[in-house]
Parts: sequence; C-alpha cells; structure tokens
Amino acid sequence: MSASDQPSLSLGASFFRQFLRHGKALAASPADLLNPLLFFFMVVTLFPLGLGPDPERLSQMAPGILWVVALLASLMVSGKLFASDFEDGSLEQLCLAQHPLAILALAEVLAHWLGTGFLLALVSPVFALMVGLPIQALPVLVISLLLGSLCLTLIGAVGSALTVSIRRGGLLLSLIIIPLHVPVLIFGSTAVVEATRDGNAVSWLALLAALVLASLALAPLAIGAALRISLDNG
Amino acid sequence: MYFDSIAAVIDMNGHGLYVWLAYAITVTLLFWLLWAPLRQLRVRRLWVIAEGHRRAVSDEPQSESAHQRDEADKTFSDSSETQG
Amino acid sequence: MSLLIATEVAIERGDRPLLRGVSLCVESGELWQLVGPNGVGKSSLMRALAGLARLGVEGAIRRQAAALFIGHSSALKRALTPLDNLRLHPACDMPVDDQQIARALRSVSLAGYESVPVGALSAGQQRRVALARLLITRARLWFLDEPFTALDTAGCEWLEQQITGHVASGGAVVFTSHQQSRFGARQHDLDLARYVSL
Amino acid sequence: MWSFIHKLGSPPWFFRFGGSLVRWLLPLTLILLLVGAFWGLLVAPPDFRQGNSYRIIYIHVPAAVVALAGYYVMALAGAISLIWRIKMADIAMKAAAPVGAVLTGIALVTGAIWGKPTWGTWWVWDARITSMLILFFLYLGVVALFEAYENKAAAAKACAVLSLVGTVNIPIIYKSVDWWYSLHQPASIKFTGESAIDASMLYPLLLMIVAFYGLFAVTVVMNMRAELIWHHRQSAWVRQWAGLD
Repeated sequence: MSASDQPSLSLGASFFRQFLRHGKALAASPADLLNPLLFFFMVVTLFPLGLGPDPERLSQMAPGILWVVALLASLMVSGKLFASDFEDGSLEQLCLAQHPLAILALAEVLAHWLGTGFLLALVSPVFALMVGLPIQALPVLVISLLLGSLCLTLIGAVGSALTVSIRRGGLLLSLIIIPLHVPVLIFGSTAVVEATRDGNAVSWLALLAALVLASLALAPLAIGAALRISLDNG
Repeated sequence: MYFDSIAAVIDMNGHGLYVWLAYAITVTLLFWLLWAPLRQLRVRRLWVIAEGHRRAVSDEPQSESAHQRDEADKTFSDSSETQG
Repeated sequence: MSLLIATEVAIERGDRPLLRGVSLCVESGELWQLVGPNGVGKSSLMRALAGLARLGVEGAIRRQAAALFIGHSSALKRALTPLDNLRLHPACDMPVDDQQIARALRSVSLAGYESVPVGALSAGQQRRVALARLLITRARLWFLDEPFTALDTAGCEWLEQQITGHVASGGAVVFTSHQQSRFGARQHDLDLARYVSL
Repeated sequence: MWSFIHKLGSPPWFFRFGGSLVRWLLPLTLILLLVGAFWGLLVAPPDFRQGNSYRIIYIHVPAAVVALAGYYVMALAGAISLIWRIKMADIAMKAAAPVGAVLTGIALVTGAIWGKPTWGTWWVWDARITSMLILFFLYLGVVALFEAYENKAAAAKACAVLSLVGTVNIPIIYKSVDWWYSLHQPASIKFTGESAIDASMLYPLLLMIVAFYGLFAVTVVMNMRAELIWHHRQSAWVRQWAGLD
C-alpha cells in the first residue's frame, strides 16, 4: 500500500488542505460566523445609550468607538481559534505533518480571519452609519478594518496558541494580548479620524499595512512554538 | 543643603505631601522587593529541615500503621495516573 | 533498515521522573508492544518516540521514516463528514482521491456513512473512521496508542490484519494495549518496568 | 570564559556564587540608594518651573528605565531557555518578571503623584506614562501566564515566547503612543523633558539609576536562589546547605 514512488504532499497542497479544513469547520457552524457580527452590532448600540443620542458628539467619537469594538470582537473570537483543534487531537496530528507547524497554523489563522475579521470589515459601514461616521470616511474605515483585523487575528492567534491548554483561558488571553493590540488600534482609528477630517489617512493605512506584513512574517513563528508548548502542557 | 530648616524640608513650599508620599510608597515597595525573597529562603530552609526529620523518622523500623499508610500512599499515587 | 533508534531516553512528567535509560531499535518488519503496569509512562514514551512531546524528554530519538500516530483522541472534526475528515486530515501525507477514501471507509464497514457528519456517528464508528487512516498513509512507522480500545471483535480482527499486513510489507508498528501479547511470537515486548526511575 | 558560563548552569554552583554576589552587592545598593535619595531630596536645587515636586524624578525615572531594561533582560533569559534549553534561564526569567512588574508599578505611581502638582490631575495621558502603563500590562501578562500553566517547565517556555513577542512589540508600542500623543495634543509640555537638565540634578539622577540597576540585580539573584532551593528541595546539596548532614 505504501508505495514510495507516489509524490508526497507539497507544502502548498498541505497549506490549502488545512485552510479548507478550518474553513469548512467554521462554515459548518454558522453561529461562529454570526457571533462576531452580532457582538459588534450590539456593543456599538451601547455607546449612544451610554454617551447620549447627540449625533454631533457621536460622529466625533465614531472612529474610536468602531475600532475599539472591532478589537473586542476580534479578541472574543481569537479564544476559539485553536480550541477545537486542541480538544479533538488535530493539533497533535499537525505536529506530525511533514511541513512546518508554523505554516500550517498560519493556514488555519487565515481561514479563521476570512470567517470573522474579513466579514466584520465588509459589514462595518452599516454600523458606522449608526454612530454617524461621515460618508467620506467609510472607504478608509473598511480598508483599515480589513488590514487591522488580519493583524489583530494574527496576534490573537499567538495568544490563543499560548492559552489553548489552560482551562478557562479566555480572560488570560485578553490580558496577554490587549497590550499587543495597542499599535493596531492607534494606527487604525487615527486613519479613520484623518479620513473624517480629509487629512492624509494614507500614511496611517501604510503603517497599518506594515504591521500586517510584520505580523504575517513573525506571528507564525511564535504560534508554532506556542502550540508545541501547549501540547506539552496538555 | 538646599533647605535651611526641618520644617522647610517637610513642607517643600507646598509640594512636600506629594514628594514624601511618592518616596514613602517607593521605599515600602523596594523594601518588600528585597525582603520577600529572604523570607521565602528562610521558610524553604525550615521546610527542608522538617522534611529531613520526617525522612529520618520514616527510615527507622516503623510501626505497622505508618508502614501501611506509606504503602497506601504509593499505590494511590500510582493509580491516580489516568494513562501511563 | 532500522526505522526508529532511541538511545538512553528519559521521560519526566512535571518535575517527576517517570522512565530513564530506555533504548530501543525498531527494524523494518518488526512489531513492538510497550508493556508495563498502569501509570508507568507507556503513553508518554509512545508520544516521545512519535515526536509529539519534546519537553521533559531527554535522550536521542531518531526516526528514519515518516511516522503516523493514532492516540485516544480521533483528530476528527465533528462538523465534517468522514470523507472531508480523511481527505483534509492534518497529518495526511499523500494525495488522496475520493475513491480511495470510499474504499477505506468500506473496509472499516462504514460504507454509506461517507457524508454523515462525524458528530452524528457513534463512538465506535468514529474510532473506525480514525483507524481508516491506516489504509491511506505512506508512513512506514506506525505508533498506535491503545488502538484496540472501544473496538468490537470484528474491528479488532480487522486491525490485527492491518498491523500484520503493514509489518509484512516492511513497515514497523509500536503499540500499547491492555491485552497481553495479542500477536504471540511475532511481536517483541518492551517491558518498561525495568526502566522506572525512582 | 566558557567554563564560567557552563558552571553558571549548575544549580549548587550558581547558588553559592549568587550568595557571595548578594553579600556585597546588597549593602552597596542600599548605600547608593540612601546617598542618591539624600542628594536628590535635600541637596539638589528644585526645578525653576515645577518647584520641589520635580524631586520625584529621582525615583520615577530610574524605576522607569530599569523596568524597561528588566523586560529585555527577562526576554533574553527566555530566548536562552528556548534556544539552548538551559533550566537556569527559566529560573532567571521567573525571578525577573515580578521584580520588573513592581518597578513598573513604582514608575506609574510616582508618575501619577508627580502629575497632581504639575497638572492638577492624578492621571495624565502623557505619552511616556501611557507607554509605561502598557509595559505594566505586558509584565502582568507574563506573570499571569506563568501562574496559569500547571506544568511549570512548559510555563517557562510559554512565558519565554510571550516575552519575546512583547520585546518585538515594545518599540512599536512606544512609537505608536508617541505619535498618538503628539497628534492629539501637540502643544502641551513634555513630561520628563529632554531639555538638558542641570548637572546638579543630573548626577543624583545617574546615581539613582545605577542604584536601581543594582537593586534589580540583587532582587533577581535572591529570587533565583529561593527558587533553586525549592526546585531542588530533594537533592543532597540543598540538605547540606540546610545543615542536615
């Protein structure tokens, strides 16, 4: 049965396979896809209730509100990223794959991002109008959330990999990840603020893009190491 | 010396409260930083000495009950390992 | 050709030493069972030999061939169908088409269950889906941790055939099991009681 | 040289070496702290703008400087433990984390107290103080992660990864907070000014910084010694040290 002439799986095939597997598992439970959107929707409505309905004040704070809520939504979702893989033993098998664990884990993180952060960014204009964000700032908001959510998901994945073997690790995940989210929040919300004032949002988006590239390059290394450590602790 | 009297030192023309409050908090925290490991070392030394005596006691020919308790402990700790 | 060479392996759990000085050389065509009382460290040693655990493991472990590990957890996504689970399995090491998977599922008598989500299957059926991986792998070195648990007699016979077939074709299998020497003379036993470190 | 590095790795040797180090470094540090505090509090002139509240600089700045340096020391120990698997590096990291956290706490508290007379509010969202607050969260994250793991060997490795990720992020965090601060409130004065401070104030400050570095080293070594004893409580050299045999 095990003829050795057959070509073994290439890295690309394994990468796509892992991406598809996580995507299908995520798509199979629509709750996981809807939860972040509903969370975003509900928490955004809290701000006018807390700060008062005055549209002038709300629209002035809109970029900050939208970005903080997007960050919290990403945080809430990051906890579940590797949880199911850890429980059903897929993580163990991932360590045995021929290809580096960091790359395969990156495939899972990207699939997870598509299902959560990406959708959030596309739907965010609806929430933006609720808090009175000027129309001309909407494109920058969507771009900043697209870039930002990828960065937040990658950093959140590092936290998730570190805390996956701890039983009630959710709170701990927030504690160790929020400080790392600060630059993303600053660059993202400032870009949208500049867009509302017709300032140069592009330079802030460029900084955000730089963070995304850095995270794409470095986060997988930390994720791979953290997953192996969590397995030893499990 | 910049100040000419103790009262001036305490008052520091109005800012004394903040300066001395900051230094007081810092001194207590630094003292705790230095004292905690020393106390921990002492506590652990006493534990090691106490453990030494317990071990000395268990080496001599024990009474029946003590022996059984050791046996029970050993098997219990073995089976508590769910899988090998 | 030796597929696995382990020299002077020591296993620690937390900071409590379990085993020390374990040396093992598995040649192709050999079948090894790790034997020892409950809690001596069979599973821990198995995971170390398969390369799953690094922390608390000392000594040199060299695997000369790709390894396959099947443990207690089945590594199956409950929401996916057996077809998807086997096609997209994280440790899958060869391109597989649907016919091969269907044949494998038929071989573990799960024909017709191809598109039923794994979550809806019974524990025994899930176990068989996990074991179906043995038919679609190129790994020559198999590590099976308690593979016979939750299997009925038919399943055990099937598994015995797979193991003997794999060993006959030049592969090697290291497994743990509660039953003693299920393969009789054809298997080598590694009694871990000799390596327990106090 | 290499034999020295190698010996550092052996617990009994490090325990004795640490003991002799602490015996002279601890008194020296205490003397430096007393002299520095006396010099800064009573001898140095007050700042012409802020008056005597400026004297808090002699504990705020040293604590902030050593707290930041402490994080890098912790991350370095983590990197050594991850790369060369040296157990002593794990113990160094576990010992450095709480010390760094307390020093960051000191920097925050003294900064807040200093803000009251200067700007009339207990908490001021100044760039430096905000970055210090985030550094405090980074420290708490490492300490909390260590406590959350049951298998302490895995805990050390996990904290090593987290502190290395933190180290990469610290410059980015500091820069982004600076830009955030300068964007929203460009006009207000710098907190601990880069303005060249007068020599009569600079020397006590440098002395206190050295003292705080000494304090960091002493507390970390003492924590490590206490940890080593617990880690090897069953071994012969510990019983010998406790005076049993």
